[in-house]
Formats: sequence, C-alpha cells, structure tokens
Amino acid sequence: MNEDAPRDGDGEGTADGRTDGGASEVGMAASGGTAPEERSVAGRVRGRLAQFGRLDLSVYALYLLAIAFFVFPVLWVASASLRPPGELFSYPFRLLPAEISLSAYRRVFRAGMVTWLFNSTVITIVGVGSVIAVSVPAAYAFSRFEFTGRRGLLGIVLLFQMISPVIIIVPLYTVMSTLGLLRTRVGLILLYVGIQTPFSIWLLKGYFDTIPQELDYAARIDGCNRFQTLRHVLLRPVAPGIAVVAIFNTVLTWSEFVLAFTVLGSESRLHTISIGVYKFQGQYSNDWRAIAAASVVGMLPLVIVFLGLQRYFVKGLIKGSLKGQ
Amino acid sequence: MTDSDRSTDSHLEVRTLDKTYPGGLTAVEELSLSLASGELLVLVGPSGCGKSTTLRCIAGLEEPTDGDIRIGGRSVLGRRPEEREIAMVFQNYALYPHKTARQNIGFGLRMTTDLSEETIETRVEDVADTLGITELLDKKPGSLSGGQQQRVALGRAIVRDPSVFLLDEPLSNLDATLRGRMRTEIQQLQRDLDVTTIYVTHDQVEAMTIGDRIAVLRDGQLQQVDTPMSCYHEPANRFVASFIGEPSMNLLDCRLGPTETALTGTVDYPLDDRLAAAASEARERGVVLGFRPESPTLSTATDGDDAAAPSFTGQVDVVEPIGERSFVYVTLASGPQVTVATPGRTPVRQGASVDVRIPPAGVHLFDAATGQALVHPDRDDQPDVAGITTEELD
Amino acid sequence: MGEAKRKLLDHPLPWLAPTLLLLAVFQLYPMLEAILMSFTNETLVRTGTQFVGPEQYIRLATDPEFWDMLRVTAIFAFSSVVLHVLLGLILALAIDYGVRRGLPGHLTTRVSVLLAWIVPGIIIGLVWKVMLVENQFGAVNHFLGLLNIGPVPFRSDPTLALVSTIIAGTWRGTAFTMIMIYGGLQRVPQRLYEAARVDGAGRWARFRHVTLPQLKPVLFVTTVLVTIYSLNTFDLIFALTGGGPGRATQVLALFMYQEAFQDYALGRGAAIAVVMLVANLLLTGVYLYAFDVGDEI
Amino acid sequence: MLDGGIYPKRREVLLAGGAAIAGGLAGCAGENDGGQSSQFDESDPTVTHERFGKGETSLTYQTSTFYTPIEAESDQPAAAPALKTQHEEWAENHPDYRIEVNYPAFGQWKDNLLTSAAEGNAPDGSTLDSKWVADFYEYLQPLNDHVEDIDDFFPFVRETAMRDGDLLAAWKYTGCRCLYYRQDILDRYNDGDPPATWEELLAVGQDIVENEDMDAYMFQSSSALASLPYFWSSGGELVDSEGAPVLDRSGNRQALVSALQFVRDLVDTGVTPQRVASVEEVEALPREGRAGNLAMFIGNNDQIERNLKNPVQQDDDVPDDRWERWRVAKIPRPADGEHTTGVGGWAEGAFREGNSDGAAAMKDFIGKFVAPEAMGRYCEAAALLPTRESVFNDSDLYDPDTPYQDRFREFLRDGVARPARPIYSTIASEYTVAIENVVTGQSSPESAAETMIANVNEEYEAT
Repeated sequence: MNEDAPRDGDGEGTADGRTDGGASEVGMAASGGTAPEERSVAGRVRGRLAQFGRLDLSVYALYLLAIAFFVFPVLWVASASLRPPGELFSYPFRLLPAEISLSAYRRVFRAGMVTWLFNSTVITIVGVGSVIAVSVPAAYAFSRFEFTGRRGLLGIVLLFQMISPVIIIVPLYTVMSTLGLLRTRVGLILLYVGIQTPFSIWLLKGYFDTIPQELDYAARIDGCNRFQTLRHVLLRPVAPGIAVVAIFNTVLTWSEFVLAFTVLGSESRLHTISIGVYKFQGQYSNDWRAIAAASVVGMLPLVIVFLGLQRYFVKGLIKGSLKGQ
Repeated sequence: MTDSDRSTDSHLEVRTLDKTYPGGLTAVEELSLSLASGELLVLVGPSGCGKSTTLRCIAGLEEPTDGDIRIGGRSVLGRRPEEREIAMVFQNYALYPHKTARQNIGFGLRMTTDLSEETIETRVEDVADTLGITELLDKKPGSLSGGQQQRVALGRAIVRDPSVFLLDEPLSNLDATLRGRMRTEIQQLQRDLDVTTIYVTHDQVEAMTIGDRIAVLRDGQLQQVDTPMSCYHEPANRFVASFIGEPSMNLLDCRLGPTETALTGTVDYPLDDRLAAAASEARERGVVLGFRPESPTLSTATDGDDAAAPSFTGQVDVVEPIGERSFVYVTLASGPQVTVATPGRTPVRQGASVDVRIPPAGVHLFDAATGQALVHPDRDDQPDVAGITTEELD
Repeated sequence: MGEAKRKLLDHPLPWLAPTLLLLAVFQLYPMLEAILMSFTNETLVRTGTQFVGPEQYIRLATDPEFWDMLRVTAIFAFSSVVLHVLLGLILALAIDYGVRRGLPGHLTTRVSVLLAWIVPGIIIGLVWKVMLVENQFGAVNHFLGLLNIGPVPFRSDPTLALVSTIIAGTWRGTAFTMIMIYGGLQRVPQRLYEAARVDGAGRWARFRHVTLPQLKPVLFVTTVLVTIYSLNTFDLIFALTGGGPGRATQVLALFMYQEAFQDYALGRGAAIAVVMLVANLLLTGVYLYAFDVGDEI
Repeated sequence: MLDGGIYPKRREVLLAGGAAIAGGLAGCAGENDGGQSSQFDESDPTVTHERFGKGETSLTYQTSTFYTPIEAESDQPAAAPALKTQHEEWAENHPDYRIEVNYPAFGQWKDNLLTSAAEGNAPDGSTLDSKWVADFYEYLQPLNDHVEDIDDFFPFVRETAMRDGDLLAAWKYTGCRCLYYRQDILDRYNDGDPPATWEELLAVGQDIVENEDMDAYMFQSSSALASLPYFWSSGGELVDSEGAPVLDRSGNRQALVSALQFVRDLVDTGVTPQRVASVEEVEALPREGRAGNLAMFIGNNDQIERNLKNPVQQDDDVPDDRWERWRVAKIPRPADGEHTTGVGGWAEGAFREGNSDGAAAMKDFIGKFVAPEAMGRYCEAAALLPTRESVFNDSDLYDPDTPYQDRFREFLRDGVARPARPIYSTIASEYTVAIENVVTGQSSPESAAETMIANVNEEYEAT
C-alpha cells in the first residue's frame, strides 16, 4: 500500500485498506514502517492520509475496547482466585490481590478437581473422537452418494441442529433412564455424540464437497473400495475440516453443563468441571474464591489447547465448509 | 490409420450404451463405438454432451443403464474399475494431495497387486524415467507445476500397464504453450505403448490433431465417427460441420427454388446439376447451404465480375488478421453474416463493400430439418488450406 | 465376502446408520415423546399419567406470566442475535482490516475474543454475577464508582438484569459469529473488490454490494445458529440471575427446566418445550425466506 | 460383514471409551481411598471427608460440606470435631459398614435427590433441609427404633418430621431469624432501641439513610423464611389443617397484601435498597454490615458467630471488639401484630428400605444426629439451637458461650415452622417471586399477591 498511495489517482480508492488486496499483501511483508512512508508523501495526499489515520485509529480503539471487554473478566477471575480468604469482598475494592494465596486452589483440589478434570478430559476426548468417527462417514455419504431423498435426509439431519437439547431434556432423561445410561459417562458421551453430530456432518460435508470427485474416481481405478478411498485418499484432504469439527466439539463438550448435570446427577465421582465449579455455590454462601480458582483450572486446559490450535481452527474454517462462491 | 477394417478385431467395444440418471436426465443414448487395439479415438463434443459419462462408464465408475462394454472381447459390465485393466487421467489430474509423486504413482499397485515393495519401486522409477520426472518423485503435487502434475498423473496411469487408456480432458488445465507440447508427448507415449486409448476433449482442434479417429458427440448422441479429415471435409451433419473447423463453416438457411436449379432464401444461389440433384432430396424441408471460410474469395465491389462463381455483395464488419491469413466478417446485402478467410495481406478494410464469391466446388448442402448432409464437395477440389492451422490461437 | 462387503459399502446406509441411529434415539424419539408428553399431566413424583388433550397449552396460553416470559425470551434472543451478528461483523471486519494493513494487535484481539468463547457458560454466569455485585465489592460498580456513577443495580433492576444477561451472553457468543464471518470474509474473491473499485464504488458501496452479498450464506448460518442458541440459553441465565429479580429474566428454557425439574410437572414442561421447538423451527423458516439462500447452503 | 467398515471403528471407539471409563472409575476410586477395595490399614483414619468407618459393606450418604466432620473441608469448622466424634462412635459400633459420602452441588441437591428417590435410586441416607422433609415423606424410612424419646422434640419438629406415628426425619438443629442492628447507629437515631414495629423501622430507617452514608435495612429477598414473618405477624396463615393453601381467605389475603405493602414501603422510602433483589447469599448481608454499609438486616441466629464475630476478628483492618456493635432483636412487626420468627434447621433422613442390617446401620447413623448428647455437642459447637427440649434445658449437654443465646431462646418461643406440606415449596418460591416483583416495582403489592395466590392454587389443584 505504500507505493499505492502516491500512484493511485482515484481519490478515495486506497482509503479502504480492504481493497488494496494483493498490493497490501506485498506491502504487508515489508511493512511495519507503513505510517512514516505514507507521511513522506503527505503533501500531496494529506486529506487521504488523514482518513487513513482516522480509520487506523478507530480500528485500534476498537481493538483495545474488544480486548478490554473480552479479557477483563477472565483476568479478573484469575485475580480473584489468587486471594487469601476474605480479601475478595474486603473494602476497599482491589483489582489485584494484595498478597498471593493459593489456598483457594488447595481447596479446589481437595474438593475433587482432579476427578473433575479427569472426567471432563475423558468425556471430551472420547466424545469428540466418537463425534468424528460418526460424522465423517455420514458427511462422506452425503457428499458422495447419489440417492433418492439425499437432500431431504440432509435437511432432516440439519433440522435436528435446530432442536436444542434443553428442549428435549425431559424425555431425554426418560430415554437415558430406560437405557440405563443415567449416571454413566458412556451415557453422557453417547448423548453428546447424538446432539453434536448434525452440525459436524454439515461442516464436514462442506469440506468433502470441496474435494474433486475425480480423486474418488482415481482411487477407485487404483482399486480402492469406498472405505479405502475415504481412509487413504479423502481423509487427509478433509483433515482441516476434521480439525475444525474437533475444536468446535471440544469447546462444546468441555463446557457443557445442563446435560452433564442432568445425566450424571449426584454421582460426584462422574462430575465434570462445569458441575464442579457450580458446586461451590454453597448452602449459605458461595465460595467465590473457590469458584474462581475452579474456573481458572477448568479453563486452563482448554485455553492452552485452544491457543495452540486456534491458528489451525481459523485456517480450517477459512479453507472450506461454507460455500463462498 | 484410417483403415476402418481394424474395427473388426476391435479391442474396446461400446455397444448401444445408454446412461440415464435417476433424475431422468439422459446423458448417453444408444452409443456404439469400436476401437482397434492400439488405436486412439478422440471423443469430442461441447460440454455436457455425455463424453465424460461415456468415459466413466467404460472405466466402471458408473454403471450404464443399458448396452454393453467389451474389452478384449469380454464384457466388463459389473466389473470393478481395477479389474477392467484400464487407467484413467483426469482433467484436474486428481493426484492425491498428501502423497508424494512416488506414492501417487505406486498407490494403485499397492492396492491391487501383491507385488513386493521393491518391484513396485522399480516399476514406479521406470515409469518416472520414461516420463522424465525422476527428480520429482519425492515432491507432493502441491509443489509441482501443472505440466509436472500432468506427467505424474500419466505415470500413475501407465505404471499399471493398462490395456485401455482413458484420458478425460487431460490438457485443458494447461496453458497454451504447454498444451501443445504435452499433446505431442501424449501422442508419442500412446504410440510407444501401443495402448488402446479414448481421449475426451471439448476442443475440436485438439481432437483433430491428436486422434486417429474422432467421435463427435452431441446431447448424448453420436454424430459421426471418422478420421479427422473426413469429419472436416465430409461432416455427417450440420452439427459436425459447425463444430469441426475453426472458424466454423458458414451455414445459410435456404429453400429450393421453384425451378429446383437455385436456392432462395437468405441468399439466392444457383445450383449446378450435382448440387441440384442432392438438394432435391430435401425439397420440402429446406436446404442449408454450407461453405468453409476458406472456399470463397473476396473482391472489392469495383472489381470486374467473374462469372465463374455466384457472387454476393456485402459490407465488411470486422477484419481479423492472424498472420498469414485474415478472417473477414462480411454482412451480405441479403442479411446473413459470413466469415471468409483471405490471405494475410488482404487490402480490405472495415466498412468496405465487397463481393463474396462462393464457388460451387466448395459447397456443402444439408437437410434443414434433419441436419443430415446432402452433398459434400469433392475432396480433390478443396483449396489446400486447413482450418486447423489456427490451433495455437485459442 | 469381499464382494458383499464392497456392495454394502456402495450403499449409503451403512455410512449413515450410526448417525441415524443416534439421532433417532437421542433426538427424534425424545422429540416425539416431548410432543406426546405435552398432552398429558405426567409428573415425576406421581404415577397415573392421564391424557389431558391440549390442556397444558390452554393453561400456558391463558397464563399472563407465560406471555411475559415469551416476551422476555424474545427480547433476549432478538437483542442477542443483533448484538452477536453486529459485533461479530464489526470485529471480523476490523481484524480483517488489521491483517491486510499489517496493524499489530489483530491477533491479540482475535485470541481475546475467542478466549471468551471457550469459557464454560456456567462459569461465565458466575463470573459476571460476582463482577456485577451491586455495591463497591463488585468490579464493575467499583469502576463506575470511580467515575461517580452508581452503584448500578445490574441484577436487581428488572430491565438492567435482562440487559446484563444479554451482555454476558454476547460476551461469550460473539467469538463464534466473529470467527464464522471472518472465515467468510477470507473467501470473498479479491477480484470482486477490484471490479467494484474499477466501477467507482466507494468503501460503503463496496461493503454493501460486494461484501454483504458474498457473506450472505455465512450470515444466514450464523444467524440461525445464534438464534437457536440464544432462544435456548439456559446455563448462563441460570447461573447469573436464576431468572430473577421476580421473573424479569425468566426465559422459556429456564421456565421449562423449573417446571420439569423443580416442580416435577413433566407434562407442563413438555408443553413449553414444544412451544420452544415451534419457535425454533418457525424462525429458521423465516430466516430461510428472508435470506433467500435456498440452494446455497 | 462389516469388517473394515465403519462399525469396527465405532466399536473400537466405544470399547476404547469403555476401557478408559472403567480405568477412570478405578482411578477415582483409588484416589478417594474407597472404591471396591476395603483393605483399610490401621493407619487409615476412621473418618475422612469422603468416608465414615472402615467396614466391608458400603452405604451411601449425601450431605453438604457444612456438615463434614473434617475441619479443613468444613464450611463450619468449629462444629466439625463434634461430628467427627459422633461418626467415630457410629463406626465403632458398626465395624462391618462404612459410609461413602457424597457432597452434591447445593443448588440442585434437592431436585436430584427427589428425582433419584422417585426412580428408586436414592442414596441410603441424606441430609435434608427441614423444609424439604414434606416432599420426601413417601421415601423416608421410619426411625422410631433408632431414636430415643421422640416426645422430647419440640412440637413443631414432631409436626413436620412425623407421619402416622412414624418419625421420618431426624431434625438435628434449628435456628431462627432475627433483626441484627448496629447499636452505635441506633444510639444516634432511636435512643439506642431497635425498631419494634414497621412504623418505627420505616422512621428510623429514613433517618439513617438521610444522615449516614449507608443503607438502613436489608433482608434476603430470595429466602422465604426471612420475609415470611411479615406475613405471619400480620395474622396470615399459609395452609389449613388438610394441607390446602388458604391464601385466598380474606384475612390471609389481607395479611399477604400488608406484608408486600410493607416491603414496598421499605423500598419506596429508601430504607431498603432495591438491590436486595439480587442478594442470594446468606453471607452477603453481614458482609455489607462488616464493611459499614448497612445498619440493620434480617439474619440467622448462627450468623453472629459465623459471619460477624469470627470474620471481624480475623480482619486486621478492624479492631477486635467491633463485632460487639452488632446486637440482635425481634423482627419488627406491624403495630397491631404479634412477633413471629421463622424457624428452620436441618434434618437427616434414611432412604434405605427394609429391615436389613445395612438399613439398620444407616438408621443408626441417622438417629445418632438427634441423640441428646450428640445434638448438644454439635449445637453447642456450631452456635445452633437444639430441637429437643431436654437438651435445651440441660446445661450439661448444651451450654454454648456464643453471644446472645438467651435472646435467641426468647425469639424461638414465637417461632413458626414452615408448613410440612408439599405445597410449601411452591408457596415459598411464589412468595419470593412476589417479594422480588414488589421490590423491583414490577408489580403492585395487590397484583403480586393475586398472582401468587392464583399460582399456588393452580399448582395445588394440578397435583
């Protein structure tokens, strides 16, 4: 964009960085010193630069606002969790703890945090794995088979995405009870798979659709049956989609509360992080420090995993799925 | 290789093939083809004409609704692709993106044979050597150029030593220069391997240059199967006439005049006996007058009248110089626009009035209703300018 | 064996069977059961369920509190959807702008927003609850106090309580819309912008005539999902206000849960569930019509 | 036939998942040093947070961290040793049994317990809020053979805990609500006297709000028991002897409207801030009191010890005797009304059916909570009030040195127990909704009362 500014004569064209497109990609690599360079031609294009600056400034302001809005609660929880007893609700208000205390964490771990972490981890890993194991073949079928009622069936599957599990929680409870799945992890996992599959199928089908059918043909000519085609040929190209689905479902599963609470009931050995946190709302008072500490511990694994993978998540989302023409 | 008798010991035979999709769409209808061993047949037609469907039926990727497909004299219906001894190359190459070129080429052997790793390795390397891609073997498709990918795709096809080779628009993803080179290479390879080949393309120029014979397909129906020259000079019908040849044949809708010695309509064209006899077959239905852009001559209106051929006045719309020749688009006074090929340094200018002289020796007549050819010019009389020299232009 | 297996694999059923089975057991059957149950007086604590016809629905329709809750739910869902999509769109555009301009900070922003998304809903409810405590112990009121505002009754004022739940919900959900829309923006072909510029379109015109139409499918899906999500929000409100003060933030999902699991009136809960179900489907239909996306999805 | 297809994959996944879960269960069990193995060493303590006793056969029991016998885990550490002694005694008498203890999430404890009881999956025993007892009559097992001298319980205890001569719950302690006030503030505005009537409260409250930088009076609007005295003191009754709600009878309706009108007046005059509608924690009000924000509030009798005396003494910023500024008084009443207070407390119940040894062991465990010695020991330590007359009067068993015990005994005489009827749950939740609606101005007292009456009656008719 640096060279663009003087060259481009159409008045307002470059005012929008959006449109710089390819040029800005190139400019970006060498950028960093964008602003000074622009200023060097300020004489001629002062008006436009003022606009540049204004837009940049407002975008920066937006960034700051967004970061403050979105990060503050998380940091505040962290700060609350590190306080000694009594300091959280002492007066005057303190943003940061006067002294660091790990007593809330000790309490949380004594109360069964290891169990909750373990349960959440098992349920998430097995659950997400199962979602993928179920939805990949289904998405493949919807993408690759021509059969009567395919569109209709896909529509029906998607329709289930419109049904929130909260709505059917009462009969679900009966179903789980009948199947003997109440108070079991398997039951909860199966339930999650049943509920999260439609959206996963829909996402994955989008990825399958981006893979040319010729790849399937080539594989068949090379002697693959459909299963082998999926395994040897298609699985790798849809891997970004699988990653997106995995991350999506991990977030959903890890943080799910209502179903876990309903299915697992009072079986505290099976409780997950969400339930664990909730348990610190006590008989006479809420143990806010413990809630904060449990929240931090509960979020941490997901935050770490997510910070590591968010790049792939975003990339995967960009890569396929929704038709953007 | 125009000897039609080779079809008697045909290696690949398609008999009255029908393919109708569940939705009711008929992709291919009553299609019959017969290829001699080692022959290269080009299946050509506009997109959606059913050529790729035909190819996929032969490959076993789709089941025909009716008809038979025989390879080496035996029906292959119901057999799986890998059992048909065929290999296929796709328009977009369909290379497995996560496998190296080596793995791509060897994959089929690994899946279908019990060959040892070493044998597979040797065969892959032999093929790579043939195609000159040895140094690319450990790269993945993503880091290969279009031409290199094309070669890997070919390698994947020939490593299995197929008895029938199916190429589906193999060149259309390449740029013009590369296309010309690859075309020659494929031709060369096909001859060397002496493998029966069906080559699908929508590009008639490609079809003309590469095929031993070409089969022209339209709306799922076979129009003509013949050598490229025959298709060009003796198109079986109006569609083939307009499809083969660049620029297309001029086609003017006429009727047979009351005296049956002249056509009337968009142009009034006197007929000699030979033409009149042919035209009389379609006297009720109307006649289409066709001539290749190469056959007429142009003269400026002020030139003296040469009575050897009927002449029509018109005005030049556009002159397209392409080097040794130019194409002149002329709107005739009676209405229709015709294309005329002239020598490169034609003096005509846009807007000039010209006479277009159409010699009877270059005239094709078609039945206006059925489209069937009524008469073709004698081959010997044709001017020796082939339309196919424009091939590099597209 | 091999041949039979291949035949089987060539049929879509084996591929779809696990999905269909799971959906039938965990979605279809419970849904039908809910509909059936809504015509009975089934309770959790008493046997002898009777078929009572549309009585539960009549009760609901004649209960003024139900209409209040419907209104609360509608306000909550509508505001949430608008805020989610608008904020998500703005953030996506800003981050996209930053990426293209090479402004530092866009990654931090993106990660911050996404961070909020992965925090479990129940934790969000509790965290906001303690942040919004209505005296100087509450973080937000403390800061407002520094500006000589407040203390603001975030949770005890009926209107503010609803606003608080909407904001907390938006805090969590914006990441989803942002990331979906950001993904959509990346797939808008550059040449369209170039073409629009050549045609003399200004920034707004380009946004209006290129960006928005190209984002339509993404916006559709996002809006549908966010709507359904908002309409059925439970954990967050449950933890943040518990439906209070009074019933000022009592959304249908909460009402249903209370009817079914606190009053043990399964039949009544089911009737509310069916109402919610119909609302979900109706809105999806409306969106389908409004966005006119039909085949693009 | 599906080898290599998707099924094996699913099966593998499920098997793997199953294995992981089985492993997980084993892991947890090991961690909780309970589980399948009952090989306890000599060195293992008899009573831990999750297990009472070391016997072969396990019984299940749910309670709150408020009642854990382990000081470090307890929300009420002072009382933990008493419970520990009690459980150790039980363990000694029942060497074949051990109790696996579960601490459910408080918010859903009752709902889960009721659901599982309805399914026949209730734990063998559980702690219960005294107000839940009526909802569990169907499932609770009689304790008569395991509790001595049932007639010794206060009448309101027997009324709630007994059905057809069967003692169904061991009501282990009680408590009452009262007015906590800052003596130093009232010295300035009411000659040191706490307000006795609503009028006085409104008057002195307005003085305080006008002159001090603090709120005058708060009560926990989410707790029915904290504000039901307004209704009772106005002469209201909730249910008749049949257990049917009688709010629509004119006197009761009038009492309800006056109670709600009083609440409205409190808010309108600014004596009570609207934000009481967001107060959920019992601890929240004393916390504000400690911070100097609040002059008067309605609290539990045990809060003087738990939320005022001890925390204030721990807080370095405040001199140690500051808690003494807090005094207790009767809850203000209407000028023409009687003083009443709500009595609550917690109970224990056995769910294990039959006469097996296991059931007996559990009933023994439950019964022990109300054995005079154990009750005295516990109530003394926890600053709570016993439910047995004999314990109350026997200073050998019960002699707490917590402040204001005499006053609490006095208040308790006017104690009204919540009706031991299933409909009470609905009444309580509708009452709090009505109070909150009035506090936040969403309804007038009259319309809030009408809505409440209609909802309660409808619920009663429906079940």
